[in-house]
Amino acid sequence: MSRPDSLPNAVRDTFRRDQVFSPLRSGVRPVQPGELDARGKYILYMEEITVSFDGFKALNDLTLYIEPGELRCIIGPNGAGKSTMMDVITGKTRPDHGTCYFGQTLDLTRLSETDIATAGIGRKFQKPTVFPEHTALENLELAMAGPKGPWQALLAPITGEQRDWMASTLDTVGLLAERDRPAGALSHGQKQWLEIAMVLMQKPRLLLVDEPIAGMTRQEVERTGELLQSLAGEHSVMVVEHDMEFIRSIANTVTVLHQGSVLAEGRMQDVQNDAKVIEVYLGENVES
Amino acid sequence: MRHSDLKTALTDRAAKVFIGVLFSAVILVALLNLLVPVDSALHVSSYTVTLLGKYLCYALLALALDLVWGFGGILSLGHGAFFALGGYAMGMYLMRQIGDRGVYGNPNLPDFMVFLNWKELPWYWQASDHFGLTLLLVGLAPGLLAFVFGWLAFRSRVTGVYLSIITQALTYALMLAFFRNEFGFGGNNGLTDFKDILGFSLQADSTRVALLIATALALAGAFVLCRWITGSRLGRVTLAVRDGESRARFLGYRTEHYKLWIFTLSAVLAGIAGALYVPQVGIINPGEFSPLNSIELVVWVAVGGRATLYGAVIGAILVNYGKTVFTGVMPEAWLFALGGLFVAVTVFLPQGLVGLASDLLKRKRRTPPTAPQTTNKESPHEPA
Amino acid sequence: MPRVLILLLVLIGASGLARADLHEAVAGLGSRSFDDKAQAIEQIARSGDPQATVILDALESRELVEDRANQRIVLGEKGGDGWVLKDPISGEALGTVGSRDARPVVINNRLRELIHNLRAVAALASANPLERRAAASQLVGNDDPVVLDALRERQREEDNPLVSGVIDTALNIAVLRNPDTELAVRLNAIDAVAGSLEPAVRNVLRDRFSETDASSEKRAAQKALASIDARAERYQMADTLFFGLSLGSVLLLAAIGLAITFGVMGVINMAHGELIMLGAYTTYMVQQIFPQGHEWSLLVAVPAAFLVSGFAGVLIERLVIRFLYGRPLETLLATFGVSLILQQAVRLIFSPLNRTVVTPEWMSGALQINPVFSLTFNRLYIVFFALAVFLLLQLVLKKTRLGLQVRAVSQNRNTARGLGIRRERVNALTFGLGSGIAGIAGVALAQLTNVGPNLGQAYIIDSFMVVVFGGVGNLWGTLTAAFGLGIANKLIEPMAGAVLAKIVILVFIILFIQRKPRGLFPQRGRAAEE
Amino acid sequence: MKSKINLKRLAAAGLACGSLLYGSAALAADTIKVGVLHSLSGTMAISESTLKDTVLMMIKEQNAKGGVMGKKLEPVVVDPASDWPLFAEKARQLITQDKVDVIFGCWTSVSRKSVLPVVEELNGLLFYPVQYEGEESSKNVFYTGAAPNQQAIPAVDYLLNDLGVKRFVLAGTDYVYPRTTNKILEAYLKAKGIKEDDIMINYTPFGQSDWQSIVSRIKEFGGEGKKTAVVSTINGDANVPFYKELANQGVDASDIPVVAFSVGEQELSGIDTGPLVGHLAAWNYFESVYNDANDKFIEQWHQYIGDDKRVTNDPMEATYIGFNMWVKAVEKAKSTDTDKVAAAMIGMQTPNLTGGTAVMNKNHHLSKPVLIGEIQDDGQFAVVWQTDGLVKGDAWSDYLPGSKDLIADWTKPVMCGNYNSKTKTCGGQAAQ
Repeated sequence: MSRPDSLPNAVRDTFRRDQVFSPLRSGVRPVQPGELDARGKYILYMEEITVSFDGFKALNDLTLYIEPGELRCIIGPNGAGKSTMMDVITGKTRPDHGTCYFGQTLDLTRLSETDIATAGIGRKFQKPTVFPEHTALENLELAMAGPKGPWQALLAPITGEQRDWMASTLDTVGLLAERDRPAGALSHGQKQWLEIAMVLMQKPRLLLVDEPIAGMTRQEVERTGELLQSLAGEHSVMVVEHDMEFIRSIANTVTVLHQGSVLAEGRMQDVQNDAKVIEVYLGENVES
Repeated sequence: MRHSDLKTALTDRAAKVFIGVLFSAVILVALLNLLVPVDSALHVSSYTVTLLGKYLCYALLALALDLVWGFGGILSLGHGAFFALGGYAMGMYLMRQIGDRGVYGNPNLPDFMVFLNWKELPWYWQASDHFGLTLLLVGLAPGLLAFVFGWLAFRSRVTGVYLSIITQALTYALMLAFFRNEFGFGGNNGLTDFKDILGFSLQADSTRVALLIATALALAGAFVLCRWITGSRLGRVTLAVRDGESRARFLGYRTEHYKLWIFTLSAVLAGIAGALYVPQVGIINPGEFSPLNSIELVVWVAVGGRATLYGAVIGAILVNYGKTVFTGVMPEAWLFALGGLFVAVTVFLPQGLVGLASDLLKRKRRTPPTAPQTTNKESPHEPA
Repeated sequence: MPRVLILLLVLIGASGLARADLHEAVAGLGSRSFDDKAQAIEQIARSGDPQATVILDALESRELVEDRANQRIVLGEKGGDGWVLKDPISGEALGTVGSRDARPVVINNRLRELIHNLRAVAALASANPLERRAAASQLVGNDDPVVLDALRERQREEDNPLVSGVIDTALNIAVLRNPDTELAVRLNAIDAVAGSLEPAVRNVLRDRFSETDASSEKRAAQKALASIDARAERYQMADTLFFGLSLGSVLLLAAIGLAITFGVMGVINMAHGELIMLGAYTTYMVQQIFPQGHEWSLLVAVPAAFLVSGFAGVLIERLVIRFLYGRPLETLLATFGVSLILQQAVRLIFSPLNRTVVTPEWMSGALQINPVFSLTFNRLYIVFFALAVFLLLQLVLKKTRLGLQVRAVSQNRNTARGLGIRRERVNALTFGLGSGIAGIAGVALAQLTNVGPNLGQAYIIDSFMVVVFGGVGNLWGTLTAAFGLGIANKLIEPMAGAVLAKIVILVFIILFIQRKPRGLFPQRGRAAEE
Repeated sequence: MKSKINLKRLAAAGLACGSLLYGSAALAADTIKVGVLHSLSGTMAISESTLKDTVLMMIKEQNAKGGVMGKKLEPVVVDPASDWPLFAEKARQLITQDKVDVIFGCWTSVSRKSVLPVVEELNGLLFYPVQYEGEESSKNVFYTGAAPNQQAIPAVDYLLNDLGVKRFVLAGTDYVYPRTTNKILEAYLKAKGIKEDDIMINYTPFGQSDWQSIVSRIKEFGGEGKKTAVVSTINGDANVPFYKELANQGVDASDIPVVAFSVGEQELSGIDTGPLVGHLAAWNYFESVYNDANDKFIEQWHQYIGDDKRVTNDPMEATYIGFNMWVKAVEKAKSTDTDKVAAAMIGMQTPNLTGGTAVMNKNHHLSKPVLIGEIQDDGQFAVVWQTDGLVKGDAWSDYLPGSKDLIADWTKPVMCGNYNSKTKTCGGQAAQ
């Protein structure tokens, strides 16, 4: 049971502009699909991001850039801030300081999750989050890029083209046979795949993939690796993973997070030999 | 994957059965009431007609709640408020229909306003002289309240328990407000002593039967509408919002729009239920806003079974039938029965009676083929 | 003026009436007319007989009865199934009669006041300065010349400044009320009373202000009035604040148990109000068990109520809630069912009628700080009691093993299990703790309101509002919210009336939750956001 | 979806509906059925369940005497559960399904208003035993409780004349009974020369539990030099905290007496009355009234309920009178037919419990004595004043502008509940 941070803080919190009734907010309008301006060198700019929970700094002055089409792996021990970083990018958590831009114009710290998704960021969660009562196919239908308002949902039928697309995506992840099973009944690995398929249906520019291979068989792992690599180029992909072997098999550039900031960044073998990295993280893991 | 349009919703088998049962019951009752002589053993009294009408209103209300709770995952503890608002809108019309037949014989003002020394009709009563405007108001009043409330709440991402509690606060605040005589809705006594509707006497059997049929039509219409919506992509998104709101947001859905949409629609349906309820029971007063009523309503849906639509209807009718029987036969036991029902259903029957029935049916149907399979897979010692 | 006469006679202790007259006077109390009775009281007082005080005391405490069989007025004491009768003058026992065969002599407010004034005049001579002061206060504003004489006489001997201050005020009011006193004397009197907050002073000054022709007196009266009004207003503000604190403490008591069950465990316990009700009924039962112990039975009632409600809470947890963890909305429904069952059970066991809970002497009345500002004892104690319960709870949560486990479980259910905490036991005990505190709240509420089956319902919505407004899972938030809402309610009430005040507060909370969905002091961190 | 299952489920539901159609409508011709329509659960159970017991006690006694017209009385008890629409439904059930000949029931005005259209439509007979705001007279209802002129006006007269009160606080719960009573009193007080400034009106919600500010304002209002009294129409549960607050803030009956119209012996049984001695109540009956009829009634009650501590109160007396009158009227009319009984009721006399006789007037209201009692420390009232004779209940108040020309007269040729004596017409609703 925590004490209040102190009354003045609470008062200030209460009158924060960004939590005020939405109409009082200024300058925020829904993002339109295709609004992303990706002409710069990077597609994602995270600069000096700090997030703290009750005094604990989950992210501490984190700066990270992602290039278009890049496949970036993020590693780090538990509590290094990997998931929080993804939360910041997807709008789930607001940073206390720092800026986070998607492309040249979209300030992610001011956009809602919905807008961020519409702008072209897709996320696969650490724990597979599919809709258990919907069938695999319906899950894809839900994820499919396109107008997402209630009226369209009620009145616009699914076109044959869209059907084919869903089927082929299911096929890509090997779930075509399971198309009419409720997602809740799929195995853990299948759910992982289904979620990746859902992210694909969103046609994102940037994919955030959090621990994609947990619960997968060796074969599945291999296929996941291939899939991620094939996605890079057209999409930017950011993968968070613990499995060093997997990282090594797919990684081009690796970023090591530690205590909420970047400890090292570079090619896998460079990072692996970095003394600091070995000390905090790899030292114990590489052996095991 | 289905994408049901209105036509499939209508021809869908469940809808057919539902409408079939509903109308055969209602028409049977209507005929037995109107055509069979009073002293015949087959005569259905107008008491039963109004009672049935009341149950159907409750069923419609339960259906409305099932839409937001079962499909949208929004447990509203304030749906009684929308019901009551619709009821008041209709009650105001019926009040105006009294004309100069009130006890004070004032042609311009309802009795309670004469009594309070009001000189003229307040502006918000103006629409109630016209039946058409009243119908509009029946939908608009609860719809608008739900829209504004939902717009604020869903944008601010008030969810789960918090939402339930503030909806409760909403209906509680409305109850206190309507209790106030200055508010212009008759205070504690509410609106009563209605004479006729559209020129037909409310005390005539034929009017009662007509109201019953109107209620059945509304219920059937709402049922088809709800089937259509829940069968469409909108329904699937709503379910997705229920099961994983934040996931749905990450997929690019403005979940608050979906919730608002369904919440408002549900409020309008509740308002219609209220409007049909008032002429049949003959009174509307602030007691309808009582938080207790709204919670009881939730139990009807829970008893019947959530997210099935017909479960809500069955639950509402069964619980209220039970109430009618119990409060007559053993009044002291009614609260025990109701309380026990709350506990039993939530603890033992999370899917309600409908869920129980379908489990039983499933087991019956599937036992022979599945039994050997399970014994193969599972421990062979376990009894089947 | 007969009253003057009797007072005079009482004062000088004159005794001249024969016993026969006393007999006649006592018989006169049997009259149906209150005027006759007043006259009889005068006669009795005038008799100077030592029995006179006994008779008048009995009259006031309804122990002077009319024997319906022979219409005699006698002393009667309620005993067993009827009255034990005694002769009022000789004290001789007259046997017993059934409870409806004798009836108390009826007196009304006028007679009661007459007796009080008689007693007050006598009490001016008391050895206890507090009694003297109370007697003098009672006589403030009384312009009976005999009373004034008695006051003047007392004033000459009075050495206690407090008592003499009150007597001064009383005498000065009399001076101001007398139109024949000289201007200078009146101006002096105005000066002397200018600091007093007695309503009688204000009234007399107002009268002087409007009636006097002398401009100097008008000015003096106006000035004195202005200063009195200004002071009175300040005290009124303090009064309102106290009312707010007191309402806040009631809200705090009602909500704090919920802050545990809802805030820490995530259980929406709609039966919380009924657990409060159980506490209140426990208070009643304890008073039934110790019919003579009204003064201290509350001390027994507090732990008893904690145990009763706590035990009920543990039962509810074991029988219902443990099946529903992680499904807060379902706990809402199930516990609502439990609340209906508890209510109806109480209705069957104790009948739907309200039960009387006697307020002990030390909780009655008010701490009279001055004539316009007093703090009622029961409210005052409840404010302290609420704070004590709050602090105790903080202590339990911070310092005991249970508290540690509770916090561990509340923060992370799964990790706690990993740490070897027996979750089942902790859940049951936590729920029991929250419920027990609800029971304690019931003891306090029994002092303020009805003890009946509907007691709990009156508080359940308010309690939820407080917890949600304060921020779930945060006891300090609950404290702030309770007092904040209490004071806000009392500030709005004089302007808008009680009903609107309540609506305003509810609407405020609804809007506030839109703005800060997690209340005033939200729990932060990733865990809280899931 | 699994629509095959739906079919069966829905068919089952249909069956359940069907079983509703024919409820219990057995008709036993050798008994006279008496409907009892009082809440046994919910918020009003506290007051109403006592009246249910009273009716049952009276029926038992009557049956012991041989019933009515040689037929036994058979009570039909239903529970409208403090739910106002349910009152209407249950009334309809009693009359059409259970075929009762008379209903004793209702407490709150809203419950009566809810039942009223039903008994009028079905030509039933309702005995309503509670003091109420008046402004109503129905062909099918007999009002055996007090009208405002049988409670409020005499009480205020007592305050004005006997206590010399010059300032009045009219405090009530915000609903129709206090509103009407206070309006009548306001008009009456002004007619008696009390200035507007000397009348304070305050309304509180149902179940108000925090009276600090209001009592403090009453204290302040009463501290301005003029003798002040509170006229309380505060309802039910709110009274206990109100009186507790009065006692604690030291508002003594000799400074500011409170006269209440809704506080009787039963309400006091939930309060420690020690600090309230001297506050007043106005009723047509007090348990403490000494006479043989009352003694007998109390004893009978204690025996019936099996508890010597249970008190009696005014609505019980009203039930007693209403029941006895109905029995006499049935015997006089030699029928239980509503119209015949209603005609026989008018002019009917039965003894009341305060040593006099109750008379049913043409307006379906009773003539009753008015008593004022002071609260005693044993939870009883001591009568300090009473009217010399009987006061005739007024259906329509003379002090309200809307109703001063209205009268109710249910005898020929008027036969109207709201007859305008100026225009000589019968108001809309009751037109025959």
